[in-house]
Amino acid sequence: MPSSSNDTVAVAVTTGNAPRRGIPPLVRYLAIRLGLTALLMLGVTIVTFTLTNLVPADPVQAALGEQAAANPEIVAKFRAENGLDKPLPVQYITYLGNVLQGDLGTSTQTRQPVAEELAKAFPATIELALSAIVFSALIGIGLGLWAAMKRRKFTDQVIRVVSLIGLSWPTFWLALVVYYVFFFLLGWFPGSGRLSPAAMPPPQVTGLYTVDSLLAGQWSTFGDAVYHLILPASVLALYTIGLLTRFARSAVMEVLDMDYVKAARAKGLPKRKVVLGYVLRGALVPIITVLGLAFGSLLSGTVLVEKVYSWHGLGEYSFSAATKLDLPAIMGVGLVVGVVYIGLNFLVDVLYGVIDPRVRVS
Amino acid sequence: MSKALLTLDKLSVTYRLPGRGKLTAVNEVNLEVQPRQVVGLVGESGCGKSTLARAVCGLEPISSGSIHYGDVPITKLGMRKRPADQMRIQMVFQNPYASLNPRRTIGSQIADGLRINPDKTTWSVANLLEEVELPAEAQSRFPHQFSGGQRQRIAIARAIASGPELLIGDEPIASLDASLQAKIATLMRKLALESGASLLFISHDLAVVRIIADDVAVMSKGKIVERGPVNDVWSHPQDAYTQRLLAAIPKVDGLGTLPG
Amino acid sequence: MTTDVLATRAKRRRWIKISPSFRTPLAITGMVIALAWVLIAIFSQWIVPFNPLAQDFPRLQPPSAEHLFGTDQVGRDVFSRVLSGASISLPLALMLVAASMILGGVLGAIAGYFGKAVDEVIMRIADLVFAFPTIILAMVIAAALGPSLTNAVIAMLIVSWPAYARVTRSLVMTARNQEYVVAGRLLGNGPFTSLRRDVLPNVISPVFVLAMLDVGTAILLLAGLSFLGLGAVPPTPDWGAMVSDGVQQFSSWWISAFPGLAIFTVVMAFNFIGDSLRDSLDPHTADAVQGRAM
Amino acid sequence: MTETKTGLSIKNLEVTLGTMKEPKQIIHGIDLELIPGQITGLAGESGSGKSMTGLAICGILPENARTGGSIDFGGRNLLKLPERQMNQLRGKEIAMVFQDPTASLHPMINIEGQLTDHLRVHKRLSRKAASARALEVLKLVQVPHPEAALRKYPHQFSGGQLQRIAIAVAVICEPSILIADEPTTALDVTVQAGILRLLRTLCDDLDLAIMLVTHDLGVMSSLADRISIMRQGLIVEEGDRYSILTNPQHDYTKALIDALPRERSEDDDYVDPASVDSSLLDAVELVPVIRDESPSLNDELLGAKIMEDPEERKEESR
Amino acid sequence: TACAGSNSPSNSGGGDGKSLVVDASFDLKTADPNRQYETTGSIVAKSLYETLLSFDGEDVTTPVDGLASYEMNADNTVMTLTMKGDSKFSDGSDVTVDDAVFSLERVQGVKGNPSFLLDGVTVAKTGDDTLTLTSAEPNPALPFILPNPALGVVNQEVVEANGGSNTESDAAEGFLNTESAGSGPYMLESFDAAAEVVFTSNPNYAGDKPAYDRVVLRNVAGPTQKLNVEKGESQVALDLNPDQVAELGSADVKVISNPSRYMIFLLMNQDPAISTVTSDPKFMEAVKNAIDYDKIVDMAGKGSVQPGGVIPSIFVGALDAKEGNARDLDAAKKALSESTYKGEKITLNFPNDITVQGLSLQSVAEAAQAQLAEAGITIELAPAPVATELDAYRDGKETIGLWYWGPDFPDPSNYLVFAPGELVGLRAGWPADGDPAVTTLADAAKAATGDARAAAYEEFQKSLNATGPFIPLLQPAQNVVTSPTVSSVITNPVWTVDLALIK
Ligand SMILES: Nc1ncnc2c1ncn2[C@@H]1O[C@H](COP(=O)(O)OP(=O)(O)OP(=O)(O)O)[C@@H](O)[C@H]1O
Ligand SMILES: Nc1ncnc2c1ncn2[C@@H]1O[C@H](COP(=O)(O)OP(=O)(O)OP(=O)(O)O)[C@@H](O)[C@H]1O
Ligand SMILES: [Mg+2]
Ligand SMILES: [Mg+2]
Ligand code: NI
Repeated sequence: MPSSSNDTVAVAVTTGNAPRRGIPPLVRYLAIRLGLTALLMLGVTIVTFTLTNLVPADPVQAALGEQAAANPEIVAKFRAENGLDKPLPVQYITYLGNVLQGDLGTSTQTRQPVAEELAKAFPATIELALSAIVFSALIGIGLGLWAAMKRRKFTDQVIRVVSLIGLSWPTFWLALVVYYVFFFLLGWFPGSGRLSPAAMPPPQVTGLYTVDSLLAGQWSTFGDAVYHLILPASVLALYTIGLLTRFARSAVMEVLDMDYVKAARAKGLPKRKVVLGYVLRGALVPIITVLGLAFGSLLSGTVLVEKVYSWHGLGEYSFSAATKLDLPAIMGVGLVVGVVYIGLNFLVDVLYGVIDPRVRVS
Repeated sequence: MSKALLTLDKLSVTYRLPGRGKLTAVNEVNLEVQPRQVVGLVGESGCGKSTLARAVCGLEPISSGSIHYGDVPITKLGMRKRPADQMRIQMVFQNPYASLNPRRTIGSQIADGLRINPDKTTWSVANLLEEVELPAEAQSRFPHQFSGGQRQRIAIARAIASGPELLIGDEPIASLDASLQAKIATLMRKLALESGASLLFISHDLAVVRIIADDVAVMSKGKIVERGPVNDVWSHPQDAYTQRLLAAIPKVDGLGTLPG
Repeated sequence: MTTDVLATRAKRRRWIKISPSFRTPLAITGMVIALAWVLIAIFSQWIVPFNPLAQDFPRLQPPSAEHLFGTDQVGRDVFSRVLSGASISLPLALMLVAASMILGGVLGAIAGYFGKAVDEVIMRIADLVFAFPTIILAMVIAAALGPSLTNAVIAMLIVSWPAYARVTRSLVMTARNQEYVVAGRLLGNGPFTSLRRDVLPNVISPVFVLAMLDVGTAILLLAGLSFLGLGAVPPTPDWGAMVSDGVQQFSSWWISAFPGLAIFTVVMAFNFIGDSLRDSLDPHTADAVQGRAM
Repeated sequence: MTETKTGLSIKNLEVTLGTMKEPKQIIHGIDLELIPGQITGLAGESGSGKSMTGLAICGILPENARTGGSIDFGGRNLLKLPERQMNQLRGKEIAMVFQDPTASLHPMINIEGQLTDHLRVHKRLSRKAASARALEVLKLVQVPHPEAALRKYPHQFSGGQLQRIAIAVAVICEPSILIADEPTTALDVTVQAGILRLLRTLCDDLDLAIMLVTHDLGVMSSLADRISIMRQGLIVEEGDRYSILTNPQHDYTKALIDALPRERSEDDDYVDPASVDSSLLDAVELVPVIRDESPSLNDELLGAKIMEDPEERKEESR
Repeated sequence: TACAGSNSPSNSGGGDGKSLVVDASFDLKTADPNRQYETTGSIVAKSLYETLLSFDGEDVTTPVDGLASYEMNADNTVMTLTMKGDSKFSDGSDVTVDDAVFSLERVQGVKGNPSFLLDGVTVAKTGDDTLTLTSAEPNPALPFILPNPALGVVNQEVVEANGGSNTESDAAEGFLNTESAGSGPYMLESFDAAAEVVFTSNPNYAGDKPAYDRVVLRNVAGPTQKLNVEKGESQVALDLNPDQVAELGSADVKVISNPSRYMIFLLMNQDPAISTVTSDPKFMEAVKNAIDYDKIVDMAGKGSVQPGGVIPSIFVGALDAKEGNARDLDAAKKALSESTYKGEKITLNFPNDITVQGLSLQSVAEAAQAQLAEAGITIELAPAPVATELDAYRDGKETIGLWYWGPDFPDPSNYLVFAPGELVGLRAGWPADGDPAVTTLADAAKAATGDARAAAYEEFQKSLNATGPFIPLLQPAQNVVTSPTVSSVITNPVWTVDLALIK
């Protein structure tokens, strides 16, 4: 009996396995996910719609001026224009039908297509949140890794205290303090807005000024955009840095205890290779999960920073939509954030697959 | 011949795998356990031993065939309370660190077993502890205050407390230190038989099965390939797989013979 | 001192596992600060030098011996307001966290233990709330029910329970397959007995630690809502609302700086405690706590 | 054989863990000789310091470890060697195989990566050359379909195959010393038999000095040339395989051999409960231990006997 | 035509070719002049479009010629406008009488917020350069209405080419949000209702070339505006509240403070179904006497005043503050003891997410609450987002409300809405027969012409002060803060600020 054949027995146990036929599992998985996503979005729209209509206030009053609101003719026209004269279920179905055709409706405030307004507000927020998350990821994961390597030592304690303190600031206040200090007192950074008033926004491709200016080859605009991003992005990032540092530390620490790290060291690999190739790689899956979640919360956290930095993004848009009962706008924001959230989860799942081959197979 | 205590008739258990696949972990198995008999179930990792044991306890759904406990058919436990007539089947698990609730004293956990014993006068917590060679004072302690071997004895005491007619041990000795394994296994046999129960003892340590079992069943890839009195199987294995299995056991003869 | 009490309690009942490693300088600092604030919250009525609502003083006075933290834009003593603010923000944040923990914990435990359809329904609802922009929900609820701290808490409760549900669910899903839970079922425990006796006590401590870590976040969020005018009703001395007042007059920095610092210190204290607690948990449960949403 | 392999000799090795304030000595001065072409078995109860000895040889003890004595390899004391030089020896001259192959291979790096990364560092080979060498070694350890295996990931293999791969990782740089820490404990007997054969073959063909850690006396008996028995950080008995297994001198060794399942005589159906040797169980004094981590399986059992100082015991249990 | 070269480089002011940054808190919805009716919208429309009549600088007492000159017939029913004919649209075409007629009809036709300005008015072209506005009722306010930027004249040809019309089917708003089609001093470079509007000077503008070629009007929150202008990041800040202005003291900036056109008032519901307390005249008297007007004005800072009646100080017919309500705590307590009030909590509703000239209504509410408490009246504050609260306010459901009124045009007739049974009167639950005496005076004021108007409106306000449910509290200051490089900014109650006049 050749000894090597013995080992194959364990695998052969799956002989009871039914042959896999039909749609490849990955496609199936994607299809199911997509279906679930659609259902979830449907849920989001229903909830938003119901909630907004529960608000005991009339969008007419919020949208029309004193005199106009007193004029029944104008009010009737406003209602008709915005479909508010129909029963709620009809309004909802109409809305849904339009959304399926890519029409998110028209803002009751500005009478502009919500999709267009979102196309302006969304990239601003994404640019801010993306820079913040990149910033947090680099610093947070770095600090976490460092703390884990020095576990229980002085460095670890210092990093711990610093990251916990970073988690403790009320963003809205910090945003203003930072603006006051770094713009007003020190003058190190430019004031409000995404670009200097003199600068022209680059031709819109993605809506992210940094990316668009690079695409257009406008280096000075790129510099200006980055310069304006630094303060708000750092303020936003502070919380996530703290969060990621703590998280990366414990994820890395767990991996450090794994046999495969011991094995890698026993192989005589250089330290850098062990840390980046083995340790970080092993800790990446949970870190990415948190990164996804953190990005999601960053998106909704921007509202407080956007106010101070005159960063006219999704946060400000949703705030004014909600306070002015701009129903299509609220629904639009709900949809966009929902899509981003689900897209993010999807991205995270895809990344799992890229990082972890075990996920790829099933 | 008296009626079998446990009868498996062409039992199959199938797992659904992620995606479309299915895995038949137990494949048309016939097996009988007689009253007051110790049956050893051996086979390599993943061959379906645990699945079989869990199905007997009603923890896995049966995909075809049947399990009868006396005349009672065993069905999946699901989310209901376990029927009283099935509670005579009890199990001792593999991992002594996971089989006791860390937040409750061992005394109260053994008392859980006593509560369902139809003959409440047979045992008390104290004499059960004594039976597994632990002092009675131990009952007010928590599981983490015991070593693995001690915990496994507590788990046995709890199972015995319920007055089982069939005791199933799913690799109860696998995670214990070598020097303890044989002792715990023998203790289990002793207690089961003393209290009038049968024992289905699952292990991949063939040497231990050999000393405590009356009958042995050899399982491979979801099927039982050989079944018979332990010494017959040991000395005249019929199935090729059993032969290979037995040949692979290293002997402690100090001669440097490589097994297999 | 308090840590010792906790530790001995833990030895007795071990519901919440606190190892001696919890007694670090960090945890003690956190406990001391938190305790101080709790005391202030309890006794604020008696220790404030002035009525926090009275507009008796010249407006916008910088900090002085009489008004340690100055006066605000309508002539109230900021020091008194910051102190009495503790009795508003702290209990609310604690209540909110407790309520989300209970609501999310119970739903998550049921979802995790029973699985199947129950799980699907509960978790899809949780997904829905997750996918929903938090601030919008809070704003719409505040708009619908009118701004008030209670409504802000309700809004936040609606958005915060899923985090607990997820964590509890995943813990329960692991725990329900633990051998001792199965053993209990074999000994005749019904599902609810099993959940209560075998499952929940063993998952409660990570959920509790999560809650501790969340107190800070809850205070920050409540303050954020007040800042947006969706929380505390004036003239309630709520810290978030005070910061909000103050940022209008930023040169009168004391109006926002002191409530801002108050928020900061409380949140920091709870973060210190929560983090130390998490540290003293074993790595696997700590994992689950970390993996939650924020 | 192109080069003569060097052996390794451990003299009075001590390992202390824990903080300076609360030191915890794990190994209390042991001597061990690893000879090329020979398998030295290290047996002993759980927690006796077997793995620590292996880690000490590789120089990958926990960070807070302090060592005493010497580990002499080719005239150099490994314990005193600077980290950089030690790193050049690790993997190249001294290799290690761990107990659980599923845990010791990185789940996210393919087999080729894990086989060749240290090879390329140590031998400065090109990617291609390293790949060719990897294929060669996979054939040597008898992994089926070696070409395809290179691009697979650990989860696509069975435990036995993985352990073969882990052994391949260890021997790819042609080391002199191989430390195998319970290499078959996680495997089935049939698979174990294959690995045992492989280790024997490798030892003979590559002239390796193997240190085999195990607590399975069966494995010891099949493979080890010499056996050392360890307990509580001390080597209590040492000798050639046959004499240790047939004629144990030390009480602990006797107890171990005693604990082996003995055959029943043909004619009795039941084991007489009275005949069960429960002396070991009786000996267990019930000492409550309070710890949060799982105690190692058996140290408490015998620990109670070895710790004379009750105060020390208390310290231990906190 | 020779206008192409009209932008001669020899203009006055030091801002040649420079650009100007103006920070404002936006309430901007559109750049379509005929649809906008918001503060920011007026600033934008004023810069891009010209109106038929206008005001000179900050004086709103006399309408002056704009694109046209006007004549009113004796009974104030027909207004004849004669186009001056020297203006050109930014595309170089002439501004004609057709454009004017089209624009006015468009305001009416689109049924937007400003449509009411021309309610009951018929627009007709009567000649090559004349048009008439005919009203059925006498409409003496019309000359004061026409300068409103909402009545800006758009280029009919361009607007119609882009879907525009003077009916409800008009679809030119989207176009007008990307390009302007007017004859004003500026053209639209870019427009983002949420973020910023950028203007470039109109080469075909007939008037004096503005000092700044490019103006960026940015949406910036109050506190940030202050830091920006102090730092020189922006040159003009429009929405600083008085406290922020006061803090500027030492800073190197200039402050222009004027009383604004807004009037903040309390209303007490007269409908017994809503509250038997607030409809009690004695209770009303108590409240009027309990409010500390001076303290509120003080709190609102420099430049703000107490309006004597509902009409702000800057308009014809305004009452002097001395003739308004005053604090008399004893009288308040006495009146209170005679009232049905038993110490119960009375809610005070107000919108908490808007500011009036940077002043949040919340601080006014808090001050009033504290002052009423001194007289023994317990007030519970009930803030809400304006969208929610407007409903209750406009439906007359509030017990006590704190609101403000901004005039639609600078004429006292605008304030007749406070009379019983009128728009705002009804919001205080004040029915048409609520107080015949006030009604009579209101009718008299409406009918009065010429110099008699001022006196008639004063009488109306006095009786309103005495028995009406409104308590005018405050006319906050309009503060414009500029950096030293800016030498002059002219504010105006109708369009806040004319960007083209900033020097
Ligand atoms: N819940 C499950 N879902 C899918 N497959 C399962 C499940 N549980 C077990 N299996 C598979 O069923 C087969 C039999 O498993 P089982 O646990 O019964 O084996 P075993 O003989 O007890 O092995 P071991 O000796 O390792 O305990 C294995 O291939 C296993 O992977
Ligand atoms: N990182 C550590 N810190 C402190 N003590 C440790 C650490 N790792 C191991 N120990 C202790 O060192 C002792 C020796 O451990 P070692 O792993 O060498 O035992 P072993 O003989 O390999 O046991 P096993 O058979 O269980 O593998 C044990 O008492 C263990 O509890
Ligand atoms: Mg099993
Ligand atoms: Mg070991
Ligand atoms: Ni883990």
